[in-house]
Amino acid sequence: MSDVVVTERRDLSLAMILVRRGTLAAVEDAMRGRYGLELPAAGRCTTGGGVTLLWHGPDRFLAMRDGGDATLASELASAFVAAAYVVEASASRLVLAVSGTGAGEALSRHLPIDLHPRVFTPGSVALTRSAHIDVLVWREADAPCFGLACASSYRDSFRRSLSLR
Amino acid sequence: MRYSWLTVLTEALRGQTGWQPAWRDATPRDAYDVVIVGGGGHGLATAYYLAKEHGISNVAVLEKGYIGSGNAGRNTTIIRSNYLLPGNEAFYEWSMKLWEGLEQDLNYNAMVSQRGVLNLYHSDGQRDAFARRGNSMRLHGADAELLDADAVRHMVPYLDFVNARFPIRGGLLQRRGGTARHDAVVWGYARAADQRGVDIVQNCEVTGLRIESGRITGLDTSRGFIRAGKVGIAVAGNSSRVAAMAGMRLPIESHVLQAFVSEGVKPLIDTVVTFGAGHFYISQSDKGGLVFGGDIDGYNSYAQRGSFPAMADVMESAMALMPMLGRLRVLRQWGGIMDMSMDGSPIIDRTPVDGLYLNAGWCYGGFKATPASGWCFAWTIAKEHAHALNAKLRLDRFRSGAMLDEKGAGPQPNLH
Amino acid sequence: MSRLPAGGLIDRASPLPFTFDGVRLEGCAGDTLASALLANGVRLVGRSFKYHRPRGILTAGSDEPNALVELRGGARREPNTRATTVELFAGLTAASQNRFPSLRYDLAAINGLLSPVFSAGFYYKTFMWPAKAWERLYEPIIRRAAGLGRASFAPDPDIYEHAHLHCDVLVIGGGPAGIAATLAAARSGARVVLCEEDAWLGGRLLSDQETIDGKPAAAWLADAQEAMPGFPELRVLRRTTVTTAYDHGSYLALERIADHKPQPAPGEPRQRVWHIATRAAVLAAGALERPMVFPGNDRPGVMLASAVRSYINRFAVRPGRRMVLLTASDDGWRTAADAARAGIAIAAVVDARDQPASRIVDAPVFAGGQVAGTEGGSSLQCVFITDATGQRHRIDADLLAVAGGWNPTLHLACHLGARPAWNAGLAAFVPDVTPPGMLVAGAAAGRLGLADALADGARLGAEAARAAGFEPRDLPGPYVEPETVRQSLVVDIPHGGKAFVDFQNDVTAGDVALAAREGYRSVEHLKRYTTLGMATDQGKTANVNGLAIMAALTGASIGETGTTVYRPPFVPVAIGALAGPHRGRDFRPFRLTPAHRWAESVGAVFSEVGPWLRAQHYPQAGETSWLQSACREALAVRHAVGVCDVSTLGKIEVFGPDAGVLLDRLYTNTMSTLAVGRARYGLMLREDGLVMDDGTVVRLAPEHFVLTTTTANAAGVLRHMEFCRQVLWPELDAEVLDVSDQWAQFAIAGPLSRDVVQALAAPGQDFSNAAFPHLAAAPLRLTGGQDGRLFRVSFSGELAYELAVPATDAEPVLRRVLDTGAVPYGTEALAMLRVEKGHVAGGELNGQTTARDLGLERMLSRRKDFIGRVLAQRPALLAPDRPSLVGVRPVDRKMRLASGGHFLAIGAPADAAHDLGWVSSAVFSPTLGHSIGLGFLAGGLSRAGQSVRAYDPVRGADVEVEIVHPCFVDPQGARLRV
Amino acid sequence: MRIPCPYCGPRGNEEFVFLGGVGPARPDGDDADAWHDYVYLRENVAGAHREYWQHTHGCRAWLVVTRDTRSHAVLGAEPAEKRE
Ligand SMILES: Cc1cc2nc3c(=O)[nH]c(=O)nc-3n(C[C@H](O)[C@H](O)[C@H](O)COP(=O)(O)OP(=O)(O)OC[C@H]3O[C@@H](n4cnc5c(N)ncnc54)[C@H](O)[C@@H]3O)c2cc1C
Ligand SMILES: NC(=O)c1ccc[n+]([C@@H]2O[C@H](COP(=O)([O-])OP(=O)(O)OC[C@H]3O[C@@H](n4cnc5c(N)ncnc54)[C@H](O)[C@@H]3O)[C@@H](O)[C@H]2O)c1
Ligand SMILES: Cc1cc2nc3c(=O)[nH]c(=O)nc-3n(C[C@H](O)[C@H](O)[C@H](O)COP(=O)(O)O)c2cc1C
Ligand SMILES: [Zn+2]
Repeated sequence: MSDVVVTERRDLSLAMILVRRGTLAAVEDAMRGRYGLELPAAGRCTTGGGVTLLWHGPDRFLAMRDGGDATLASELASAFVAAAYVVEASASRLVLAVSGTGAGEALSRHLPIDLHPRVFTPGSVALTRSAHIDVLVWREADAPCFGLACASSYRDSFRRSLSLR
Repeated sequence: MRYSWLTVLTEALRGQTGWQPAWRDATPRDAYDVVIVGGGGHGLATAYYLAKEHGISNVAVLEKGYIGSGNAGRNTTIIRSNYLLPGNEAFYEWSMKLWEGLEQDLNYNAMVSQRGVLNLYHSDGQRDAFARRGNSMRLHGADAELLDADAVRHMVPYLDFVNARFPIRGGLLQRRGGTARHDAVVWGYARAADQRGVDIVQNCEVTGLRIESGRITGLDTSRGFIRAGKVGIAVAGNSSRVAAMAGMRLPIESHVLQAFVSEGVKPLIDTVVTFGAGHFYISQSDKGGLVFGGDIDGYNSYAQRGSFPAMADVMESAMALMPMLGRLRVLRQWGGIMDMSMDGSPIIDRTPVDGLYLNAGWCYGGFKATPASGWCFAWTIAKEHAHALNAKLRLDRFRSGAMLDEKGAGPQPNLH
Repeated sequence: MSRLPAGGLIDRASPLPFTFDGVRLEGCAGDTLASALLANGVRLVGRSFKYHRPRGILTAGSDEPNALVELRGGARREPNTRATTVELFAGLTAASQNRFPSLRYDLAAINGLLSPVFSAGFYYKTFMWPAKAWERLYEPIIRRAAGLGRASFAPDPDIYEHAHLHCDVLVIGGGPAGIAATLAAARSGARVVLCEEDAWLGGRLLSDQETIDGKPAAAWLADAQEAMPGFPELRVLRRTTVTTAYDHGSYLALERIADHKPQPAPGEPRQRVWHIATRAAVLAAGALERPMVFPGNDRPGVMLASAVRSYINRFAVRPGRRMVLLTASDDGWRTAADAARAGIAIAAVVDARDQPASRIVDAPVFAGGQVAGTEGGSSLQCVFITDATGQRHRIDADLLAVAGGWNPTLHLACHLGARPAWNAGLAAFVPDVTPPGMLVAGAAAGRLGLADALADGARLGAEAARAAGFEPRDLPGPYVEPETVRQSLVVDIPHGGKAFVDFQNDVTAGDVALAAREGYRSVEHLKRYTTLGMATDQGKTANVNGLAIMAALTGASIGETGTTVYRPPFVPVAIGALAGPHRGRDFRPFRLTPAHRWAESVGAVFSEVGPWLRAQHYPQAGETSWLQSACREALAVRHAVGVCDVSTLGKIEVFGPDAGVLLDRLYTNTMSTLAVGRARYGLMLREDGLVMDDGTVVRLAPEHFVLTTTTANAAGVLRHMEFCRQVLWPELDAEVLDVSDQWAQFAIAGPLSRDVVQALAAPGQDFSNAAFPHLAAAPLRLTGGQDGRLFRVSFSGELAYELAVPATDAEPVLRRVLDTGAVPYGTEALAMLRVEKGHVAGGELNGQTTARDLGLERMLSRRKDFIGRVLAQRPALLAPDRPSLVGVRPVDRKMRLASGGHFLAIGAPADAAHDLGWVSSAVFSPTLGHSIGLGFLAGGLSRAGQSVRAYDPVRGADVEVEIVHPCFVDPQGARLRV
Repeated sequence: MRIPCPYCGPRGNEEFVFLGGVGPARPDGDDADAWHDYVYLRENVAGAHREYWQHTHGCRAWLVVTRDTRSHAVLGAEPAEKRE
């Protein structure tokens, strides 16, 4: 498991998308139109047009894009018009990338969910808890890599719980 | 047969052959003046005080299993009178006084051990809340001391004073608090009640309450119908189920609380210590086992067993407070069904049904209440009104707004 | 030395030195401490709990009641460790326990002479006089005598890990049944986890001479283990005990990673707790042999027959030279053959059954006989046998092998509360109702023979895989000679001499009889009165014998008598392991505010506030107390400007056309009428009408609000709002989102705060009182290009703002604020400022107070509904004598007030009847130069101007205070409106 | 205990917060007795119990779970809020 590499992804834009009730179809259309991207089903993520959409609870998605220019939220807001509320979230989370062939095994030490490749397939997302901290975890759809996110105020403790100082 | 050194020595010479049953395993009769449902500490104490204080001895205690099979037989045995609110503190202090003379009264050694109860605090806010509580205890004639961190360290040097996530700032100490041998309390009351003529009926489950024109007339049980002039319910975790037999819904939820005992070791912890920044309290039994517990699991259950998260919480707290415990082993874990009331305080009261009385809502603190609960319940049943000591432990207090909410958690029982 | 010259699973080429009670001895790799002691001829290993009787080694597994030692030393000392489960390592040190001054000469053995007095429960009948003597005299003596080993008072230096496993089939136990189940399930492609307590797979096959497919069982075992790595989805965990079955297919297992080493490698955990979630489980935990109850059955040299075979076959140790075999099972007879092969003389065989086995052995056989006693001090020398005719025989022997029949190891099947069923044919309890998803195979199911174990394993392993959704193929199993298993439970109520039922707790047959006589007849009363089955082995060897004796005494059947409740863990588990990494500073995670690093860099003193660390104060050079620093900070706010990190407040955004409606229902006051760009103080009640929380609500856009909660209630308020929105009012078109971590928030307070804000703001934004009055709110563009939000709200009572900026911008923005000369202030100064203003906080918002108590009745809207409205009006909550909020100050201004004192009328006695209320917050007011406080007083402000005592006996204080309005500074609120 | 979240699948109960039984509908008048019953009285059944759990440390959905309080067997779980 010595090949596991954990990196903190600092240069990211994050935005929370809250779909208004009954407007899921409109949001879906907007996503497709603007980014060519499907809305992920529960427990899934989708990637396209440089944006990753992570399921984040019923009718909620966390949008993520490389580059911390903070335009993602306003871009999404204008795409959805009134169908969803978009909330800037770039500063709200610590995001880690965990890669390497032993990544799944290493993470299964910490996460209570089943990370077996048959179960937690590429593109899977889960909201769960580790070391008393709420975390979002996903397996990248197109790279042998996991993503992890938690509230930014827990940054130090979360890194420490993963034995990263 | 009176217990004394003399009888013990005599029996030792006779090969222990002369002992009599500590209580008769009674067969239920057709009718009693008073029937107490529930052979836990409270039910048995009630029967004892009915006979002793009020001369009412045509009494049966009906127990669905063996006596002490409920929470009386599975609690962590802490006795204390360190409450805040008027209505609670006087009641628990009376209980403390009864504990102090219990063994001589019952002629049964319940091993009441006033080894002190120390509640730790970890912040200024907590210190001030403890000061308020300690002062209230003092106003009620109980003993209370507010210790600073140095005094705590002097008393229990093995706590983590070095590397704590929530440093220990001090503690509220009640020296008269301590522990008692829970099973012996049950057996001692049973024996003393039996000697005053009370029938203790085991393996007798109450399955129905018969009510005619608003008055109780008797009980259906697994051993037949029993007529009763008055009925007192003292079934702790099963309060809602028995009350439902009288068509009542109670301000109570039944939750599971777990407890743990370690392998026996030579004396290690000689007081009761309670963590203030997590859910953990501990004492050492006279047999040497560390007896400890924490918070309720937090969901309704009648299963007498819990799940891992509540256990993890206890173990983490244990290690956070006493890192020396690491290599000691948990020997056994179990659960009990707590009658969690909506304000965390008990009910000793009449009910809307004539002749039907209720003793319930003890949450995880009813063991210490056993003597006073029995004493007050007996009074209430005998006199048909509450004693001053249980005057505030009313069933209708939620209607009137006179809750006794020590923790300020509101009507959410899993927070009390 | 008793080591056999050949055979066994030990490595004679790897000698391992160790010490026992300071004596240097040698064993070899593959030994347990117990086998190594026996190999060295050590038979006396411990002293019993009550009578301090000499005890040896009874078993070869985790059911051992006698051979308990203190293992290792210093901070790593582990009391009560079973010598039978400790794998020997080089340099191991062990000491006997519960003896003084030495194991051989133990003074407390005198208890044995007093045993006629020390019968079960004698202490309930004595030690009552005088009442005070219990704590002072009797209890300390009893406590010192009780307990077994000594714990270390030092913190455990080792680390522990927790990890998670998910599988389709969990196999518990790696004997023949477990191995067969594992292979059958694994062949289907299912994810299988096999847990075996031992370091070796094989179970009884390691200890018995068995033949599988015509070859020694070891060959089959080797083949099976060779096949295992071929299944990528199979995971085999050795040294791993499944300790607990929980609901819904959850199991807990303990892996001992480093217990077989002198100490863990650096960074290596000592043990790991596995959280296993599985669809199906196969319990293949085998069976445990039971001893028999006869006088002197506890003498070192008396050993379970199966253990004798283990020591001979597995450990190549001869546990004695001349053996008597006492058996109640056909299986016990194997011991005679194995012993003879190992060169142990067979002195006699006693088959205690009515229908004994007819086997051929070169020794006298006492069919239907019993053992009537033993002799030999601390090592067996002879056995007295009563034959079927009642005649007594004295047989010299140093080993008595006892085979009382086998009890299926069904503990885990009963962890969810089920009781086992009595199987009279087998003379044992077998699992009845099992936890959902659990199948029981082999000896654990009462199918004791090897053929059955293998067949069961294969069948149930496949069945478990099928239950988990896989398609196993049926393969023919190996051939094993079928056998008929015959065993009995022989209960003789012995007379004369102590016949032990529970070895560790020294419970004798006589104690069981006494309990029966005294009415403690329910098995649970028997257990609690005599402590039968309550020792560290949980009665694994004792319980069934004990309840059988009780059944015989009461005339009830064993089935009716029943067992006591089975409880986890299956074997005791270290508290440290259960806690895992969450101890010390890592007990709970820290939340740090975005400005934490900066605060650290300037030497702030922090305090723990829930999950947070908050800056309490910022000491400056020359300051000697927190009070000095806090006063300076507070005065800076009153006279110039200060800045406080309030990022710990909960921050929640509410969106949607119905957002205002939702907030109207949540808060007592109206929020839907709030204009865009305005803030309002809000109060929330619980459904029971008591105050839940307070905070500010800001309307940023017609359908967009942001609100703050107190630090303490942030999580609770969010959950409450989500409940209301999702459950109570799903029809509302509104969404609630926690944004606490996105935003850093700073209070900038003091008469000069406007200058600070103006200096921070990019040009073109006007913060004059007219343009941006009290309770205004607006987005803000900072000179550095950052976007923030500015709210003109005040907790300190001064002209003040709260500035929110994205957490990542916190530090640069804060540095800009400080550059303007603002003084950082911490929570101590914050508290001083708010008490001076009479603002309520933690001490007042304690969940026990109403809006009326707090003087906030005017915030209860009469024009709309809100949570808690009706129940807030209950009579007792409106009672005129209910204590309500007042301010207090000491009459003698030099006196200090503390929170927690109770109010008493001057001259009234200090008792509960005269208790008028309490002090809820107290600070030194730097503005006024004396102590002030807030409190709740019966009659409240109607007593303004009167004096009462603030009686604080736990601090030794008693201060006369004057009742005043709770707002001490600028009661008109002029300053915050400038 | 494992609670089957309809969105996330079965999870350990440490991820959830329990709120109590699903009682009678919340009153909307001024009848203090109705409010008392709603806030304070509980069925507290021994058997199948409909109760609120929030997947607080997961998707944050409030759920109605039906669970046998004697055996802990979960008989069903659905979101309290039907979106769409
Ligand atoms: C793990 C744990 C730790 C605790 N720790 C403490 C502590 O340290 N200090 C403290 O003060 N308190 C503690 N308590 C609480 C205390 O044990 C209880 O509040 C108290 O025992 C309840 O009163 P009781 O003894 O009468 O109840 P129980 O012993 O539960 O008695 C009720 C009896 O009623 C019987 N019953 C129920 N239904 C029927 C029926 N239909 N017919 C006939 N009989 C029936 C039951 O079988 C039972 O025996 C703890 C509880 C638990 C579970
Ligand atoms: N003929 C008889 O009368 C008789 C009687 C008893 C046993 N046996 C023999 O015993 C064997 C029975 O096979 P089996 O596989 O059922 O049992 P087994 O005793 O061979 O194996 C059980 C295994 O489970 C392990 N174990 C027990 N509890 C555990 C736990 N909680 N966690 C992890 N591991 C645990 C034990 O260490 C052991 O290795 C056969 O060899 C049979 O011949 C025969
Ligand atoms: C104060 C106290 C001390 C205990 N000490 C022990 C002990 O030393 N050994 C033991 O096996 N169980 C001990 N127990 C636990 C009981 O065996 C039993 O599990 C508990 O009373 C619950 O009953 P149940 O498991 O039969 O449901 C103790 C329980 C209590 C309340
Ligand atoms: Zn979920």
